[in-house]
Amino acid sequence: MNLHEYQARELLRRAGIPVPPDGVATTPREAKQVAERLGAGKVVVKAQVHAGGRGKAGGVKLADSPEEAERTAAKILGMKIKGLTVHTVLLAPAAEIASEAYVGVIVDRASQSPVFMVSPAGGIDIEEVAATTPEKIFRARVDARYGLLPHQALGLAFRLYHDVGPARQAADILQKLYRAFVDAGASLAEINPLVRTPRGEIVALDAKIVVDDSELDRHPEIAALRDPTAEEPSEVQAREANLTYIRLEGDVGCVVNGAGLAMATMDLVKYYGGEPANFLDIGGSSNPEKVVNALKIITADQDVKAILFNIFGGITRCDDVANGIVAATRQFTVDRPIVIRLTGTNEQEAVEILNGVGMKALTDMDEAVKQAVGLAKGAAAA
Amino acid sequence: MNLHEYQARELLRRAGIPVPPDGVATTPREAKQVAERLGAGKVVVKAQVHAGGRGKAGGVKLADSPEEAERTAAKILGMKIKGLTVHTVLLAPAAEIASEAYVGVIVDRASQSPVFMVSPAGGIDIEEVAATTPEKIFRARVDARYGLLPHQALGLAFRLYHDVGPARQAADILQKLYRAFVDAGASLAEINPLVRTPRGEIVALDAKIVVDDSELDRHPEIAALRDPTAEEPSEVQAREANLTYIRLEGDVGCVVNGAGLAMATMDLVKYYGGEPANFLDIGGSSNPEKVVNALKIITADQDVKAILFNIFGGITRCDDVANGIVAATRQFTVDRPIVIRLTGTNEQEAVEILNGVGMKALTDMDEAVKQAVGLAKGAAAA
Amino acid sequence: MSVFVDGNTRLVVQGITGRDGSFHAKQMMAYGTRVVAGVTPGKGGQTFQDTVPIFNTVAEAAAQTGANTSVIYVPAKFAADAIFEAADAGVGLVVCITEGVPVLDMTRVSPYVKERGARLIGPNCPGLITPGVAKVGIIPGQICTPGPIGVVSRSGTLTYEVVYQLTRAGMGQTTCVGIGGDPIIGTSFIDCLEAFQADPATKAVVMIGEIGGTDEQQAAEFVRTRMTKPVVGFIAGQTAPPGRRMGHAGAIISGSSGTAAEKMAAFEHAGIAVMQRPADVVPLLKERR
Amino acid sequence: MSVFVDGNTRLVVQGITGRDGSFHAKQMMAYGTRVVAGVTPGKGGQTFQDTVPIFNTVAEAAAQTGANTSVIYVPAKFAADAIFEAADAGVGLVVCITEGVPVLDMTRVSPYVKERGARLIGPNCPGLITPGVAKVGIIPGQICTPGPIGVVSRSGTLTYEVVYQLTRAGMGQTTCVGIGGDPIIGTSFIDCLEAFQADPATKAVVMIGEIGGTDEQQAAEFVRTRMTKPVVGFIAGQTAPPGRRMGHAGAIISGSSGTAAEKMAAFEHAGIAVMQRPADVVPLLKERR
Repeated sequence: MNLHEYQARELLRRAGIPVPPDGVATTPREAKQVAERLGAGKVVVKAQVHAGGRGKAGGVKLADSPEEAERTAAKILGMKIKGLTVHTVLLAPAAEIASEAYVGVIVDRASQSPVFMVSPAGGIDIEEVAATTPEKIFRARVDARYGLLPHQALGLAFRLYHDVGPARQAADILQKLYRAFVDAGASLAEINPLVRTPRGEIVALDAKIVVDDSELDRHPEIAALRDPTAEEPSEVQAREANLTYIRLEGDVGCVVNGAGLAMATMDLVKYYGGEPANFLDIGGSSNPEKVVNALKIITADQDVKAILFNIFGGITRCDDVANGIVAATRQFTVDRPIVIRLTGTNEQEAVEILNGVGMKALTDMDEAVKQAVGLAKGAAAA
Repeated sequence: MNLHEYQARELLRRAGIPVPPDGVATTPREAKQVAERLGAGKVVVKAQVHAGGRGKAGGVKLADSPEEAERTAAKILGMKIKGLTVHTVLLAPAAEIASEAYVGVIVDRASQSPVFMVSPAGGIDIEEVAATTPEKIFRARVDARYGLLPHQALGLAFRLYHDVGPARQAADILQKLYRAFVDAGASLAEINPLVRTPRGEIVALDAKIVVDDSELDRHPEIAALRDPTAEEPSEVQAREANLTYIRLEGDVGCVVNGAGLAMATMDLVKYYGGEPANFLDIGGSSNPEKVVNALKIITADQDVKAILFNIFGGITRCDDVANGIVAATRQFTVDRPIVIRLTGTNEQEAVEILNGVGMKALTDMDEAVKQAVGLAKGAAAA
Repeated sequence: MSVFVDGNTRLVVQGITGRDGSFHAKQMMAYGTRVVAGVTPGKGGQTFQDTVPIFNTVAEAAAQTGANTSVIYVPAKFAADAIFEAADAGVGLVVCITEGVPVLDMTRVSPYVKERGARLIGPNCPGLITPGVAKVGIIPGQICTPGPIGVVSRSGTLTYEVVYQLTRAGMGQTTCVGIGGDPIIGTSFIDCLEAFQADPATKAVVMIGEIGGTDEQQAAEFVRTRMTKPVVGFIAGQTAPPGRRMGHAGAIISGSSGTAAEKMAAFEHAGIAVMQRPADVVPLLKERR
Repeated sequence: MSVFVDGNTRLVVQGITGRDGSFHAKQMMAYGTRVVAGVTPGKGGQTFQDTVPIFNTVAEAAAQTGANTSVIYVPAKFAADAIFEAADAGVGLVVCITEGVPVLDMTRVSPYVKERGARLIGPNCPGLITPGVAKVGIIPGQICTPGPIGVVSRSGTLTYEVVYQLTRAGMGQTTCVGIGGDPIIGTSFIDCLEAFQADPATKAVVMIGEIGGTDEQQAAEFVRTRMTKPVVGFIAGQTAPPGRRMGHAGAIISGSSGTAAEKMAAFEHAGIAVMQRPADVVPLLKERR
């Protein structure tokens, strides 16, 4: 789960990291008030959406006065960035900057550990730094059993600042960032830029935290930060129904059990010349209700021209899926063609259920995908 | 540093372990009041001294009423147990006991880890259990990087209780005991007995915590628990002067640099037929003031008949020690014979300083010890 | 022959009285796996299906039944402790089926298990099966058949799909291992490839990867430099958008790394035959035998 | 020949600008030890005694000077981190002089150092010296002389006393190692005995123990079963009362265990000649050569 910048700033602040004051607004008028409260000087107005490249998209702007902040907020609020509507802006005093650094910690899969990365080249995308000047990135593997050791923090900090004073300040920030990372159950926590001001203070100007979804159960205060307005409504609906759903641009709606098979199904749609409309995993334990919900979500997507079920029964029982399909067609009109592939546990029962309502089932995945792609194309042409 | 039982109980209580209510008293009258506050039923009155075997020494008694508690406290307060005067008693309601267990955690030197020990044979000295029925003691090594794992706690708890309900209660107590152990910087924390009441509750009836002296700097709240009235005054005085001093029963006072050499010096006194009056280590960094303080403490012990210096100069400079001896003899009368052995760093300067005031120095340890023992015997015979 | 699981496997089921644990314990017993013990704290002394003794702790179970392999079906919040417990009990192979184990837990679990000399498979994996001999986990036994192909996969049902294609074509399997879809897992592709390379019965290997991370790239390098047996590979997620988690916690393209294209290129560079779709597994293997 | 420290020792001094660190750095340099670097955060770029470069971190020091041994003179509250830092920098031998390191810190430090393949000596130890070659720590150089006796001790000044007796009697030392008086230490008697047994130049070993713990008992068992060289031993604390810490954190008789009598009996059982007093070391060694 991604946190908004303003949420991440607050977590870092609570961890004791110096973060300049700020405020959020959901209306231009509120933005003006926040700017006034911040001291009526120059402020930065930043769109709060879960998308990178906000700056390039015009979602980050300076304003010289509360009045200008109001006008700027009016432009940014409601804007679409990578398909996501901006509902909230963050306002913060424009900072004086002597130098900008990057500091971040991620869970590194290869070393099976948290890894810190710091770079004196901050303020820009760290991937870009890695690609163009990799010698400016410094890493330290953290043994999770020990946490970030003081000497590691200071060693990294000396990569950013030559003098011991700012290095100790930065080391302290790194320690606190690590603690915030662990306390939030994060898989990523970064400050970019970490700024040194002309007065020698070191402060966090922007923050990004991504929380491991598996940690949300034991961090209810973090889970409560989820902002459903910042997400695709159909994806929110799917999550509430315990489905994993990601909407894409195509026209073949896919309902699959298992993430790997779901991806492979999408790939096969593409392989046979179609475009998948979504990723949808109904998960392991089968339950007709889940299938009903899946069909609701998929049929709500008006771009979908044909619906493809690809079920490999294991824990998932094919008859449960068949019952779900039948139940859905009774509850609402499914006005698009459905192609069903079923094999594995209780396959025979499923076929009988479907045949009972005049539906057919295939056993071969390629065959099913080809049919679904053909139907979607036919519908698009019609 | 040893904590008193009442202090240990409070630490466990704060860690969330069920400990029956209690109160302390330093006068019989106070004891009566505490007993009344505790509900006027049967109470146990326990001497608070840093000595084992309080029960056998008559320092733990039951009282049926507040009045009897007052009379009992009057007997216990002021009592001497293993040479230590009782200044404080703890009062607690007499518990109903269905079964008694032992649980404890120590830092085990051999495995370089904390080790838990539990036994269903509680309420008695665990060393006795270990000697007579070792099969009733169960151990689990704790990886300090992970702490006591839930499965370890439950596994140990099942050694104490057959049913899962009490086992889970006990596992929870073990986890909290471990946390209290770490949070206090302890080298030992034990509950003996851990009692199961007839109503099925599991509670800690007695607690012992020994804190690692090296942890006191970072645990000032624990350091503040030190009770100087519970210690030999001369040892308190020595600690305040940064000396390590332990009073013994003999008559040869020893001043040595280094703990190992100090022990070896005591042993050599014994070897030559004498009895050491103390262990005293003036430590590594030499400083004439320390020597003055050492002499003050040793001469205050009226049993001392002769004083032996054994200094092997390394970091300790022999001339500093010599200057300290001279300074002491100027500040107060040292009315007992002194034998000085010095060798190593600045030995020559030291000899000159001592000769300047008419004192002699030896270089051989055995020779010095023999002389000191002889002088003590002569003084004793005189 | 086979890898990790064979006729000597003596299995303890952690969470045997839970919903998933009891269901799959029965399935494994029906398949012929030697399920020698179950563990559920508080149910020690009872019996599962009238034949399998239940213990309060894995240590007791291992001591009394000689269990050498454990499979874990406990809820996510207890999974890390269950793994610690199995490793502490001296069980050599620990298979964790549980999904949703926090990745920071795994950063502490993984070195613990390794230090104690155990092998962890998973978490969030379907387990493994040596067809005709033993299954540990949830892979449906009926889709497998004994034979010379080793299968290793990050996925569950996609593995079944591929195994199903193999079995239908008469190509049996030595062992099928589902290593799990999480970012940090106990046993990697390379561990499995190494085992298959060393297993005389395995004549060719199918490797099923997906987007996210660089495990497949490292595995490809291992194949290129250390393997002599033919390897056929598949990568799921060619059509996955970057930055979105495709179900599995590990299946996510971060920035520009972990894409299917990158992984398929690594496969090709390593001489691994790349399947475009699951059904390609049969003809590609035939070409290479 | 010698153990742990020899002509290839390249030393970095952690805390070189502190009071103790600078004093002993000079002493070690004067003795001929190759002090190649010092570390004090914030003083990187400066020079100690006009010859030794100072770095901000041990990693930099090791990378730029090839330091392979570190000696730590930092205050107790920074000592654990200093050990971690040395181990992380790849230094093979870490000698911690600092006294007062909390024992719970050591329960976490010790496995860290071992995992990273380093050897820790101490904490709370005088270090070690290979007479005429190099000293690392605070043992006074002038009391030592080269020769065939290995010395290992839990003590500081008591070691000097024994070494002084040896040197006066013309019995030189290969290496004298002070392993420290704390309950948890990096290098045990057994580690040193093993090294002395393997060192061709060492012809006999003196082991100086004290009350507390069972290290000497275990060492005795090692001597009995694995050593061919003669060993002479001493135990300090025959007159120590139980339950009182005799200066060293480790020197405490707990209950009925860890007494001098118990340890001396173990020595005798293992064929170790037991010194009644430090001066016995010379005649006992002479008898055994």
